[in-house]
Parts: sequence; C-alpha cells; structure tokens
Amino acid sequence: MNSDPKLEAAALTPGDIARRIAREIPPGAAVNLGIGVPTRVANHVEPGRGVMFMAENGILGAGPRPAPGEEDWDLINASREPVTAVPGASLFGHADSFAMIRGGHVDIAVLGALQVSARGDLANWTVPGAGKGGIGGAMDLATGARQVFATMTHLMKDGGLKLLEECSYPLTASGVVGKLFTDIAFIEFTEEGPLLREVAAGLTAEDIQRVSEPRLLVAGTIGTLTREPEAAEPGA
Amino acid sequence: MNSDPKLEAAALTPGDIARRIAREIPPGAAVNLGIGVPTRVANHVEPGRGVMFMAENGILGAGPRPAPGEEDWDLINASREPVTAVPGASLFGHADSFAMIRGGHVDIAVLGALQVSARGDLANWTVPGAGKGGIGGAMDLATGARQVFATMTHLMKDGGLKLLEECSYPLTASGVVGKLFTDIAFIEFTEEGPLLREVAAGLTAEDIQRVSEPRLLVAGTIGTLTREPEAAEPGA
Amino acid sequence: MPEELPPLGDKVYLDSAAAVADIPDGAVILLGGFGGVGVPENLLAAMADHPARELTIVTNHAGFGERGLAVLFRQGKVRKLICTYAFHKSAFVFREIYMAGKIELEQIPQGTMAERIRAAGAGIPAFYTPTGVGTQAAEGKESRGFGGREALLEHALPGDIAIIKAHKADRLGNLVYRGTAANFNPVMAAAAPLTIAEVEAVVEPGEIAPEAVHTPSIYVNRVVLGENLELRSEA
Amino acid sequence: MPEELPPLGDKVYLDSAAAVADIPDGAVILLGGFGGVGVPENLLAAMADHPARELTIVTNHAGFGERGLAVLFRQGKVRKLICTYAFHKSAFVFREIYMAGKIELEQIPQGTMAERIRAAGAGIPAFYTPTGVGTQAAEGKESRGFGGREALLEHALPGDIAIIKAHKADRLGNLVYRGTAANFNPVMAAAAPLTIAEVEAVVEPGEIAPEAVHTPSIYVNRVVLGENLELRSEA
Repeated sequence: MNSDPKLEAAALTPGDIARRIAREIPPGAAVNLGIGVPTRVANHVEPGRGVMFMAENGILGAGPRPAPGEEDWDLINASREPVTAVPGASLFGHADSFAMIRGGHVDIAVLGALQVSARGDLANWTVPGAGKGGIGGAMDLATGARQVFATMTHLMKDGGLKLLEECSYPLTASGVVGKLFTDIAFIEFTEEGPLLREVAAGLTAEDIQRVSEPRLLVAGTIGTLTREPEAAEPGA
Repeated sequence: MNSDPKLEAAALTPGDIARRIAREIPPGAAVNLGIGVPTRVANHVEPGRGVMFMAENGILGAGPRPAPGEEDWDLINASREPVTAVPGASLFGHADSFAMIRGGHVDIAVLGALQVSARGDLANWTVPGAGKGGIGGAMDLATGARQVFATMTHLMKDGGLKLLEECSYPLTASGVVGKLFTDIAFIEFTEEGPLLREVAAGLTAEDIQRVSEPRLLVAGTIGTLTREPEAAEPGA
Repeated sequence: MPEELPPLGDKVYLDSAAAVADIPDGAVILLGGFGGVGVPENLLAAMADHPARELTIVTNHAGFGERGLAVLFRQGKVRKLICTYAFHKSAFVFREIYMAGKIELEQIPQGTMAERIRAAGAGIPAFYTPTGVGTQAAEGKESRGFGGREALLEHALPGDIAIIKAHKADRLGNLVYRGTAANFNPVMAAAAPLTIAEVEAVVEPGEIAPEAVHTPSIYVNRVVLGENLELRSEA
Repeated sequence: MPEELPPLGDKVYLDSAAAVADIPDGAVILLGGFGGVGVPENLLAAMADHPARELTIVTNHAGFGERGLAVLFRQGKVRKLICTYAFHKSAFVFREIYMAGKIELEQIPQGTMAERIRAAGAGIPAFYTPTGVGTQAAEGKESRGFGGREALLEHALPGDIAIIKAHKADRLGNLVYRGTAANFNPVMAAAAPLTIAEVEAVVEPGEIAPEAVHTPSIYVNRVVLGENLELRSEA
C-alpha cells in the first residue's frame, strides 16, 4: 500500500478495516454503504443489531447477496450488485430516496475517499483532468447523512499523502467527515482538529503523523487496530 | 337570486348550470370539482367519456357517492363526502396530490366564485373582515389547473355585481378564469376581454351587460342557455 | 428532544398516553388528517389528558365540533395554529377562541403547506411556488420570476413532533394508509425528529410487502394501536 | 408537442416503434433506469431505428457497453447528455464520443437531478439544496444561507418526452414498479408532457388496487408491452 516497509507490514486488510468500521455502527442505525470497502462493512454487522442498510437507488433494508442463480435482477444496490430485501424492507424511487438522504434521515454514510482534509473535507468523486469517475450520489450522501465515515488507504501507491491540510482534488463536500478509517489509523474529526484514536498494531502515533499533513491531536490512550485472518470475514 | 324579476325568471337552476359546465369537459380530461355547484357537474358527465375526477385530498378516479350504509369513511372527496373509487383509480397523499395540481396535470378545475374580474381574476376564499372561509386548496387549484372554470350567481342577493372590473374581495389567483358560468350567462375570457358566449333563454346581451361591470365582447351569434326540469339531473 | 437513534427493535408503545408522555411545552406538532379521515384520534385524546401547553399545531383545518383538536383549543393549550382552512362553520370552538384573541393563526394554501412540510423532511430549506402570487398569501414574501412567471419563496416547515395516523404498521414502523387517509400523514412523518403513529393494526416485519410500504420505517419512531378505533372527532 | 389531452380510453400502443414514432429532432428526453434496472430497453432499441437527431438525454449514467443508449451515442443522435455519473469504465462508448468532442456533458449530483426532475413535474420552478455547496457543482450557481447553512439554487429540469419502464400497467396508464426498478421512472413520468412507458404486463383498469398504484395514470400517455423482455443493455 505504500513504500514504507514498516507501515506496509502493519497495514490492515480491507476486511479488517470493514470490521473496525462495523463496530462504530450503533444498534438500529440506518446506514448507506458506498462501493468497495464500505460495501464489506455489512458482512460484519450482526443481524440482531437492527441496523438497516439503505441504498440510494431505492431500498431501505437491503440484505445479503442471494445465492448464485437466485438473483432478482430488479433488486440491486447502488453498486449494481443483486441484493435481497430483509423482512421490513421498503422500496421507493429516486426522489423519495434522496429526500431521505438529504433530509438527514440516514444515520451514517460510509464512503470511500480519495483525500480528506484537516477539517474533514471529503474528495472522492474525481481526480483533476477530464474523463474519470462521476458524482453519482456521493455529494448528496456526504452532505445529507447525519454522520459520514470515510475510508481510504492512508497513502497513495507512490507514497503520496491523502490526509492533507487541504484537498487538492475536487471536493465532494466540505467539513463533513466525522470518522476516518485508513489501513493504519482511525481518526476522529473534532472541533479542535483531527484526533488520532487508534493505530495499527506495531505502529506509533509518530508513524501516523509522519504520513499525515495536518497536525494530529492525541487525547488519552491511543487504541490498537488489530488484524485478523481473512477467514474471519463472513461472506467476503 | 336577485331583485330583477326578468333576470330572476330566466335564471338557471344549479342543476342547469352544472349540466352546462359538463358539456365543456372534453373526453379523457382530469377534472377537479370544488364544493357546491361544481360537485354536481359529475352527475352530468357520462362514464363512457373517460373523464377522471380528482380530489385534492388524494384520489384520482373518484366515483359516485355509495349507497347509504355502504360508505367507506376512509374514502372521501375534498368536500368531506364519501365517494367510491372507479376502476383505474389511484390514491396518494397531499404532497403528491398538490404536485399533480401545481404541476399542471389537472386539465380543468371547476371552482365556485365570489367575484370574477374583467381579466379573469378569481376571488373565492374569503370576504373582507376576519372570521369567514379559508384558503384550502383553492389557490393551488386556481393557479395550477390548465383551465379554470368558475361558477357563481351573476348577482349578489341584494343585487350587487359580482362580475367586476376589479375584484374587491381578496384574490384567490390573478387572471386564471377561462370560462365563467353564471345562472344567466356563459362568458369566456379572451385576450381582448370577457366574451359573452351564451345567455339564459329569454334574456339578451344587453340584459347581461346591465348587470356586469366590465364591457362584454360579443362575436357572432350568442347561444342560449336552457333550463331543464330538475328531474333531468341524475343522482342530484 | 427525541433520541438520536430510534430504539432498537420494537417501536410499538403500550398505549396512546405512553406514546405522547414526553411531549414538552412549546412543541411544534404536525397533526395529520383531512376532513375527519386519517386523524390520530386516540393520540389527540391522550393530548387532552396531557399537561403540555404553548403548543403550535400544524394541521389542515381548525378542528370540527367539540372533540379532538377542539378540546385542546378549549383547554388553552394551543398558542398558535398553522392551517389551510380556519373558519369552517364546524370549527366554532376555534373561532370562539380566536375571536377572544387567545390564539395566533397562520393560514396558508394547502399545496404550499404540504410542500413546505415535504421540504422540511427532504432537506430542502426553501422553494418557489406560483401559488398565492398576487394574493394575501404573498404578503411579506419574496417573489421572483422564472420563465416569465412569478413565484413566491416558501420555507421548509418542520415540526418537533409529528402525530399521525395510518391503517397498518409493522413493528419496525413501516406504514400503510387506506383510501384518502394518507393526506398529510406521509409528509408529516418525515418532517419531525419524533414521529408517533396511531394505527388500526400492527403486524410483524415482512407482512407488509416492500413495494406496498407507503411510509418507510426510518420516518417512524413510535407506533401505537388506537384504543378506540370508533373515535371520530373529525379534527 | 403532444396532444393537449390524452387520447380517450386505451393508451396501449401496438409496439415500441409506434410508441416513439413522432419524437422530433431536438427533443429533450428523460430516460429512466439505474444500473441496468428499470431501463426501457425496447423503447431504446426503437430509438436506434428512429431518425430523430440532436437529442438531449437526461439519465443517471452514460450507458454501459455497446447496447441501448450507447447505440444512440454511436449514431451521433445525442447532442447533449445530462447525467450524474459520466465516466464509469463500462461507459466507454460515451467516453470515446466525448473525447472526440462530439457530445456535450452536464454532470450533476444524483439527488439534485432527481429533485430537479420532481420539481418540473410538481410545478416548482426552483428550490434550494445544500448538496454541492463548495464543490464544482456550485459553479455558476446562486447560493444563499438558510439558518446558517448554505444552499444552492437549482432549477426544475423538465423534458419534452419521458421514456420510462415499469413492471405493470393498466390500460389507463397506472403503473407499478418492482424492486429497485422504480428509480428515476416515477419522477420522470410527471416531468414531461408526453410520457411513454414500456412495461412487462398490461392489465385491465381495476386490476391494480388504487393504494398499490405507484404512478397515477394522469402522468402516462402511452403504454407499450416490451417486445423482448430479456433485453438488458444496462443503459
């Protein structure tokens, strides 16, 4: 994930990150999951917790992918994957769906990030220069959800920073990220600035600060992000 | 209806007015009927014409009042009368209902009037001074329907005029009335002004002009509004 | 005022009194119903036995007769009424209180009220509508032309609490309406942080097909089975 | 461009070609569908055999693969695309045409697009939304604060023609959707004076219960039974 062997050895897998994010989701929350690692968060939320997954293309109560051959191709999530509907699910069109999102009824949006700034700006829809990506529902979700969780690798493949003073890529929304989950750190955005809550096992706060442009705050004990064997992720 | 014996003798009954209005409704139209005489218009539209009656409280395809004892008290029109749902009816809430009205999807609103002005202003929700009437859906219907048909007695009980240069009562909407049906005349509002189309049998254009403040236009032959025995109105 | 997240699992409350118990003084209440249909009669009755005062009520009309909303007027619990139709002859209790100068009134067009409430639930702070241009409804409002047609700027109208009525609910709070009893209930459900729904039947999750849900569970915090379904105050 | 009133009675057209036959050059077309679900595949196929050019297409994304909407791009019939997501890797046909400078693009947030289309159908000329503040989506747009929060002024986005897909229709044009196949279809149905719906089944009026109707008949002018329901271009 980057050119620093120490960080590379400590880095969480996507499954580990998804599992950590899942622990931050309170019982009964309505949650929208973006494409990629966010989608995998659903694998780590126990059904008994009453969490309802909503997809912006019109479902509240999206359940696991059906078994091969049992897909209903009229029932997909926003990542174009077939899903099921849990008991108590509801279906609706785009206007109603984004009324729900923009109206602040979705508790948490978990979104992939390209860059995050010191004050929680999110850039996740395109890189400068034409011909890459699209806006989709990202701006509405980032603006409308009560809490935005962002996730990304902490560094670019070439070692470049992604947690920056100011995003250099076009913004998705300003000051919206509440919690950031990277492969080496869990950072919470507070009034005072980004607060380092947890670091990957084997790393120190200094290791994370070294690859983060903004000054990271520390309060009390820093927790540890642990790795688990991939087999621990059900359905992955 | 007024203190002029000649006009009084010629005046149409509410059933006559409703019957005349019904003839102006084209096949397949979606029509909203206000309280009073407008409600009775439905009695004169043959079912085979494909006209759909909508009520702003959330039904498209309202049918006749059910037989006594067979009312469904969850199914009413905006006049609080029990209705039926015709085959092909649909039900919806207020936001969707007024989206339909304001969005110009209702072809004709037939509304009772207190006053109408030379340029088709409608006053129908209150008289000056507190404590009478209410806005309800009138402003939305008058503004949103593609065509507004207004109906009223031509004169006040004391003989005062109701078809005026300018309304003296608070307006419901400006310049919206397309056709006006009174107990003695049918007047169409054109770019040039109010055009007298038909007069009650036994009256002349001069009779109508005498009780109308704006100058009435005449083009070609003036038709005759006829009375029928009340028994001719089914279901009244 | 309500919890940050809905309680885990079952949203069904024991009775109407329990469902409205924590409504505070000064609350802005969105009250469903039109013409006596889709009115949460039992929740209204519970409000009559409730100490909350200085309420603002947002509802279609100023009550009917001596029951339901009229009781709250008589009790002097309502500081302000926001409605579309104030002076129907059957709203004589409201008229009496209003003429005595004991209640504030804001009367707005029905479609504008529905859309302002929808806007509150949909995260739209304000919108333009052609309804009311050139009328008393335009007084004090900004106006602007779009494509040669004037329109008024109208603001979202949120509540603190929505008190609504549905035909059926599941334990998660999904709602289904009957006939013309939806009226203001679906938009009100979304426009308050605490929504309390009186229903005629409670079923298990999954018994309402996902395509048949009219109000998704996300908008409903509490469900109560109406104690007396014959109540008909026509509030 | 369409008739003033819908034709009396039966709105069912014989085939897709007949249903789209009178679409003129330069039409603004609202095209339903999301992620390959709820896409009017047969109507799109009929458009490929249709002479209309200089079209503006409003739809969620820039097509997938070589079929459906991509055919119209290749044929050079589309002057402008208004969408929420332009450069998915599977939208390679659009990318090619766009890079060659042969098509205009306007990319807008998905919720803003849905709400702009709803506004067009609902008689709302413009509204404010917080989505896009401080981003490229705000460029050239008015902004204003409400309660301390900035919002952008967005205008209604109507079409000349809506081409949509539903699961089932009755002969009057009432529509029912399945699963997540509603997506943009219901708002688009209301936002154009001529709405053409491809469906998988046509039933008699009354066979769809009034409470189960998702799109009322008033919004639908033409209904056509899709010739090949296995078509799946994922446009």
